[in-house]
Amino acid sequence: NLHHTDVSLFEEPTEFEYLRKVLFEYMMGRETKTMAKVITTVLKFPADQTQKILEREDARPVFASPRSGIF
Amino acid sequence: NLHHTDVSLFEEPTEFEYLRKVLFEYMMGRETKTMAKVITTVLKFPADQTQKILEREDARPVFASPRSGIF
Amino acid sequence: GFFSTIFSSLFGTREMRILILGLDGAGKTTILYRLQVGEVVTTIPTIGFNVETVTYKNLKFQVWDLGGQTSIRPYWRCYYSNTDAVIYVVDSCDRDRIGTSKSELVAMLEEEELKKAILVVFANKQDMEQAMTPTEMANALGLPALKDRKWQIFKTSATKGTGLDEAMEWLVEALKSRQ
Amino acid sequence: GFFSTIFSSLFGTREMRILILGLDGAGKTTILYRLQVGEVVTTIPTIGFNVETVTYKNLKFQVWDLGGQTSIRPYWRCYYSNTDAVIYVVDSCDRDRIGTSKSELVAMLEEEELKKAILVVFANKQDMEQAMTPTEMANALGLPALKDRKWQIFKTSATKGTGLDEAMEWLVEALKSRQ
Ligand SMILES: Nc1nc2c(ncn2[C@@H]2O[C@H](COP(=O)(O)OP(=O)(O)OP(=O)(O)O)[C@@H](O)[C@H]2O)c(=O)[nH]1
Ligand SMILES: Nc1nc2c(ncn2[C@@H]2O[C@H](COP(=O)(O)OP(=O)(O)OP(=O)(O)O)[C@@H](O)[C@H]2O)c(=O)[nH]1
Ligand SMILES: [Mg+2]
Ligand SMILES: [Mg+2]
Repeated sequence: NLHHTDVSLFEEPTEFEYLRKVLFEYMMGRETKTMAKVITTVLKFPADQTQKILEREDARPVFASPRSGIF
Repeated sequence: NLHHTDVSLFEEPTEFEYLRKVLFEYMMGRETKTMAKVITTVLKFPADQTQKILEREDARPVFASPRSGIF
Repeated sequence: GFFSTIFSSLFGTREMRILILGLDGAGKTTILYRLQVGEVVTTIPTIGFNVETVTYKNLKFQVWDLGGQTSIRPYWRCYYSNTDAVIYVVDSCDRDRIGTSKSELVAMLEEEELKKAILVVFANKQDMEQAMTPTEMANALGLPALKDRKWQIFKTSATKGTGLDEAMEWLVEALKSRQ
Repeated sequence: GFFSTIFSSLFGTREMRILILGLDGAGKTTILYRLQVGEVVTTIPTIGFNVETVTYKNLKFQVWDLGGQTSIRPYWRCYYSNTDAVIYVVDSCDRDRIGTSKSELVAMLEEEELKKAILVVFANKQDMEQAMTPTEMANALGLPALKDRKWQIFKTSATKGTGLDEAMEWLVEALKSRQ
């Protein structure tokens, strides 16, 4: 079983760490709409998938996002 | 503004595509517990973060996961 | 969902979780859709997974077909939890990689989460001339040495559709008798 | 949350969304926590973001401090939606990169989502001897040429804590008069 080191996974280690940070916040349910935008951008999701994901974010119940403000 | 191509982001393009596929399913709310395990493994999340994420998955309301079976 | 789980358990038929594993190109995706829709579909290498509900003899299976390429094989283990059975697919003509196929199988069977899972090996692509026999393959994979494991091997051809019924019938019985 | 939003809008004070942007090392994180807890904290380069609620003159701000390193600057734009004001922080001693700072600022101000956002530039690290003057910096950034933009520049020192109050006071007034 071949394993990559963290650094070799992304050419730019900063971007890798950035993705992890943003994804962690997303997966913990915080600021999910904004985080979803970042994730789909960093990972270059195709436009149709990005749209589906963001539409789903808009339909999320408000209480699911503990820190949600006025988005 | 510097942009990487898809292929250079991950050393192994298959892994990159794999991550995108799994993340898309996760973000669409499908099989989220299993997808969360894959994501935290692919991105080598630290153990404490992985645990927090999986605990949160266990606490998710059942109806949030349309394809959920007997997990 | 919640109600279907209650309903199923009242009638003693909960949905079974099955994984289809094996090296890339073994025929996993072809098998999944053969089982689900009864047809040969055109496949591309699976980067990710396919998951489908398959009904067989009144039993409902949630069947996961995971991509088998080298770089994504390490992630198979993320799917092991709550698995009732593993269908392990081997290309019977791929003698060069039977060793790799064995070591992936051995690593898989060592996992705690799969301790109680039933193993069905599909010696696939039996329509080809150079195909290994099931006995040859069972030995190459080290199946006879397995301890505390309910297993069986079947010759199959996913494209011709042969052998799949027998294998699934055995699996259903094995799952029922396990309960 | 839902009730606080209703509550706020009844009283005409919805939570404002503010972004702190600028090149790496400009002092953004230092400023965020200076505003929030009134103290100088030890920072490390921000790979990701910090987001805090800051209350100032009875107004509640949700303040986002985004990492400024080159490789993650392209993602600033994912945070622009619904932003009321941008605090753009510049290291007044970093003459080598004032051109980069300008082009990032210009690119940012061209974004549709920030069309109505108020701009406050912090000419930071004014405690240092070689610091550019605010006039010098305003010209280097091309601020006088800005069209259809409410903006102002302030000299600040995040570590000494000077200039921040004046800047925030101006911002609060600008936000109020905009409503
Ligand atoms: N001759 C023959 N070819 C088969 C058989 N089963 C599958 N194939 C062919 O083998 C090739 C690979 O099949 P797939 O089902 O895509 O293989 P896979 O195991 O899903 O591969 P990965 O998704 O990469 O892990 C395809 O061209 C199939 O048509 C079979 O029983 N006999
Ligand atoms: N002398 C002086 N140093 C400052 C001032 N503000 C911040 N610094 C120092 O500048 C360094 C960088 O500050 P940060 O707040 O981490 O910078 P940042 O803009 O958040 O940088 P990134 O997170 O990489 O984008 C730290 O050592 C701070 O203590 C200031 O007004 N004067
Ligand atoms: Mg496949
Ligand atoms: Mg910072």
